[in-house]
Amino acid sequence: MTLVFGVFLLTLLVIVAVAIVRSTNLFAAVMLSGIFSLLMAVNFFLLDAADVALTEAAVGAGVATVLFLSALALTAEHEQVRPGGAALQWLPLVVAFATGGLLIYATFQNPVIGDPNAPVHQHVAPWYLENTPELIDIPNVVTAVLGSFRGFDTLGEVFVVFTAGIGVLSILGLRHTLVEMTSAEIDARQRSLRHHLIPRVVGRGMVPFILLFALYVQFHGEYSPGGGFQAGAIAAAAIILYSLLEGDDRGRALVPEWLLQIMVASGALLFGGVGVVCMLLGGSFLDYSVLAEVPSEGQHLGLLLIELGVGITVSGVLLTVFHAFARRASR
Amino acid sequence: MGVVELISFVLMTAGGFCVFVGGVGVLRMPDLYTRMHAASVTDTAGLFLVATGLMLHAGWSLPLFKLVAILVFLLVTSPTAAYALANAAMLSGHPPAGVRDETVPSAGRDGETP
Amino acid sequence: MEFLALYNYWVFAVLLLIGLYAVVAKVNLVKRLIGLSIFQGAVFLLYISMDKVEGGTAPIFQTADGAGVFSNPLPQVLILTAIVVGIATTALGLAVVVRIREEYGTVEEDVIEDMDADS
Amino acid sequence: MNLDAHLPILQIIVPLMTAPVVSLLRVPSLPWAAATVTSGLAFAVAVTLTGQVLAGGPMSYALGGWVPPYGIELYVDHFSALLLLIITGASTVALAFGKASLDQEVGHERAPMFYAAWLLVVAGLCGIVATGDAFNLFVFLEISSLATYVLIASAPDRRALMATFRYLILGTVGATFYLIGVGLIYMMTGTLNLADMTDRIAEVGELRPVLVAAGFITVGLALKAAMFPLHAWMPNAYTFAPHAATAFLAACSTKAAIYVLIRFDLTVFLPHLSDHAEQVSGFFIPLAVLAFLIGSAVAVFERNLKRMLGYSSVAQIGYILLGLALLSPLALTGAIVHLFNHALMKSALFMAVACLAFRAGSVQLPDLAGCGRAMPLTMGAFVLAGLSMIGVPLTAGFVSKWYLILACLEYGPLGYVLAGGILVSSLLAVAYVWKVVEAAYFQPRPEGARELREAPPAMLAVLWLVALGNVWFGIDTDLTLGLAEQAAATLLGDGS
Amino acid sequence: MIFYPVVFALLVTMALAIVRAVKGPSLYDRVLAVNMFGTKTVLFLAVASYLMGRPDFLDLALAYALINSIGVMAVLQFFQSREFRRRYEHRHEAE
Repeated sequence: MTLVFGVFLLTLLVIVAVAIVRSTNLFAAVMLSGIFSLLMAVNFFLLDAADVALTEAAVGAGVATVLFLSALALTAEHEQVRPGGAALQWLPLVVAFATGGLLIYATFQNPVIGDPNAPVHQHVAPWYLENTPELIDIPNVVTAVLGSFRGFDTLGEVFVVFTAGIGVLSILGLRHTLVEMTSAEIDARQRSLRHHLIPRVVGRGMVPFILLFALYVQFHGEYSPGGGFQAGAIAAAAIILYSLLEGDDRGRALVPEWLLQIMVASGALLFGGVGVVCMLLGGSFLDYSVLAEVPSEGQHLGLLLIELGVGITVSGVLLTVFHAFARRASR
Repeated sequence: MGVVELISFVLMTAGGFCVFVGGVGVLRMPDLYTRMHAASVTDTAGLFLVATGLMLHAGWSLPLFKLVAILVFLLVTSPTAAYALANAAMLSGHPPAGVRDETVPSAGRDGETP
Repeated sequence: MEFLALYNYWVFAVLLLIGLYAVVAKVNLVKRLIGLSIFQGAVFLLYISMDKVEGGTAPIFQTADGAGVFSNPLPQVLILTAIVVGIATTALGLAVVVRIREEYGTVEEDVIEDMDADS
Repeated sequence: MNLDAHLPILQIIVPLMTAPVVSLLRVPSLPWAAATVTSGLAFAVAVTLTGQVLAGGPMSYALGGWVPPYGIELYVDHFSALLLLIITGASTVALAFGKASLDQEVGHERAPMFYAAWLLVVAGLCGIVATGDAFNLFVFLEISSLATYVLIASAPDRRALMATFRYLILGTVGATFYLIGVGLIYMMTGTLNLADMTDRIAEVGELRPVLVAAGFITVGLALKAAMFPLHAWMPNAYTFAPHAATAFLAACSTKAAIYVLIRFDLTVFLPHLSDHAEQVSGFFIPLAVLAFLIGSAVAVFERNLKRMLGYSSVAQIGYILLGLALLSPLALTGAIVHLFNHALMKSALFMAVACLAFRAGSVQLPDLAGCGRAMPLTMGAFVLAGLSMIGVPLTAGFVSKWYLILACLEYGPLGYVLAGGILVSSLLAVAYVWKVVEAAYFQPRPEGARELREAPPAMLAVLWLVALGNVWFGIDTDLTLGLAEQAAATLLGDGS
Repeated sequence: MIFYPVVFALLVTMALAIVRAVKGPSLYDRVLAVNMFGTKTVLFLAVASYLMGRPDFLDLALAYALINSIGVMAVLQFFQSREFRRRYEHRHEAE
């Protein structure tokens, strides 16, 4: 029966995607992207990917919408409509259809969805499922593969995030175009949503709970869906909520920029540092087993530390990016 | 099916009905404020019923607390969001249907830019 | 049910098609980035669709010995990474777009091309 | 701990882990110094690693102590060792060369981010080359791409932003295509490890998802490699990037994508997919010929010196692809040596351009008229590297072209046409190099133009080092040819 | 199965919300639709985690319940800053 639900939701997904591309209002497109992301997450959940659904929740519903809206506030809200511009363009259409057609052509020899005999479920994956209890000894196999078996990918992922952070800072953070505003206007912008009393009170009440939940996701990630990335995104979302309600200046007072920069760098360094320590103790890079007497305890310690590193860098980068956009708006 | 299960079923189905009515309201009501009304009133009721039904189903366990948390958070945030949205719409000069207000520039009434 | 067994892959292909069209055909830079995120979302769906095992559940053990049927954890791990890469790319792209708007006063690619051709 | 065994991972983590530290340095010039030292260290690692590979054969490194295919594996053989030398070498010389030029363009405020991004490009490219895992490769592809966008966007010209955006869109599409291909292969084989994939793909080599996957991977990487006709992003990206960064990126960023393309096509697909050999030849030969003819022809008419060299890179990538498409050991050797030699000549050429831009403040040919007399050493190095690009005997460019032409003649009747094409393209190269020489030496300095002086000695020293390298590797070909021949043999399956 | 009626109701309502989000007509309608879609998602995830026999995944529903409000606040802020920008541009045109 979940299959039928899945089909229904996937169909909605296609409808929303078409609506996004057709809409000339960018704000509407961003709102629809929010729905797209939620639908995507529900589909992931129905396909047994709880961790991925949680990530999509934190990223799609929380961070991506905020980023797109900040960018829209700084650019333009409408696509410029040209005479005849609304019509479909042929060359891109042909390219897109060729690509899509090729893939559909390929799918007819794909293994059926859910087929336990598909090659995907035969070779490497069962090994992870069989050996995780013994080698890593944690219930969440996704975390085990993410942090240990394929820990190097995750290291790379952290550095991708780090690159994006310093990139946005380098592109947006330093050179400024000054816009003259009256002091009343600057003041009004700084105040942000402070005069909306009800959202402010409710929102401020939410912030500690979101942070608490982020901590839970961070440290409970070995037993339930979650981990450093999701926790980092959720924690960043909490601070972003605070900044939205109280004004960007107070948000930055709460987590100052120098601290953010240190967070961005130190999380990545912590992850890499754990790997180097493993090397110094005689293992290979990221071989956490050497960190303690009992290999599985070493794995636990290693996972804890690297997830912490991931969480620190991710929340630092997301906040840096948010502030970089927000500061542009308040100039 | 035990009595608790039955009650749970009834509550959740009633919740589903409320949610559905809200959906129809959002689609069929004539203007923004009535739609918002339809959405938030039925949402709250539906949410309450569905969550209570699930709680009965869950029994005395850890998920029960998570359900309570979900319920409390949604009960607090959902009306807040509705209030904030209505407030923003009203302040920016988006008139309710049937209200003639000459101070609102007519260009702002139609289309995407209220 | 035979018809539905490959439905996910078709949706993947269609989403990819839609996203690619938006990326290639649109001239508004923000819209192209939105198209790019649909395009990447399609790939997430491809990977996650292949992880499902009939009758299985998410690969988080409920008992200590890990008994039971579980879906494949590996595509999930890969997509976790890919989602992060996607949001990083989007953030960087948006930053560039904001700077373009400041320098050129527009985010429509054809207008920008005209301005560059003049200078 | 035994450092030698850890060399493959050190190659990646030395630049990778220094990047966060560099991003925090706030003292002027310190980020540059740290990046240069780190890059030099990475080059030292690459040299040692190459020595080990030459002595003891390919090296494998299991990350986290998990045996492949369950864990991620690093795999360094002759081919990857050569690429590692190119990447770290180009980065080190460009950094040592570019301090003054980069200070002028990037400024001190952004310097920590800029140099951190530079190190991330180095680490990303090294990761692409060293990893033996298809998905890990994607992660490093993205690190290097994102960092490259940052480098290009750091230039002062506003057109750099548009160039960055186009590169970002096309680069992401390319990387995503690659990811789709890997996903489809993973779906059919259940593994991500390249060596394991090669073994297991044999059973399913006839099936459509694998064939489509081969197509997606090829197109995605071709986009990343700026292969004709997917090169649209490249000339502008090179033109508007900071000059010293161009010298680095032009030398190695597309090379890594070509490396992956060669590796996938020859080791994973070629032995097991039906008709793959015909497809490769039939698809790549015409594109390669078009690339070097059209690329060179456009370069002749280009007045912006950097864009001219960008189109010349399109042509040079055409040569490399031709070497791949002919599928013979000789041709492949030529292609691999050309990877190295092209890096050598392009980094010298772009460094010379950076010197000119540093003094003249422009890279438009009319603005550079008469610069030959004012900056004799710079222009001398430019001419030397230009000769190497044309393929004059006793320069590095000659060696690789010679191999390619020999391979063409070996190929049969069509080969004569191909060899002719190479000669025509070389003549076009003479034309555009001559255009620069003519402007520099035979045209008077225009009225009211900026007074020119010779570039600073620090820049000139590095520039001449690389320019003379073009001669050195044109005469002493033991290292490059030795590695390339081994690599070609392994790739085509004769060596093992 | 005791969950099917509510699941069907939720799915249909999600579709209705999408119709409203696509139709608009005003921006506020779209925001309303997104917000409503968000609460439906929370409920759907909560019910689905029981439907699939993994009540420990209520974490996901909880995460959405917490994060959903941020989107609305971002939208509000967006409207407000747009208002300022409009006034600012208006003042410039007047000069």
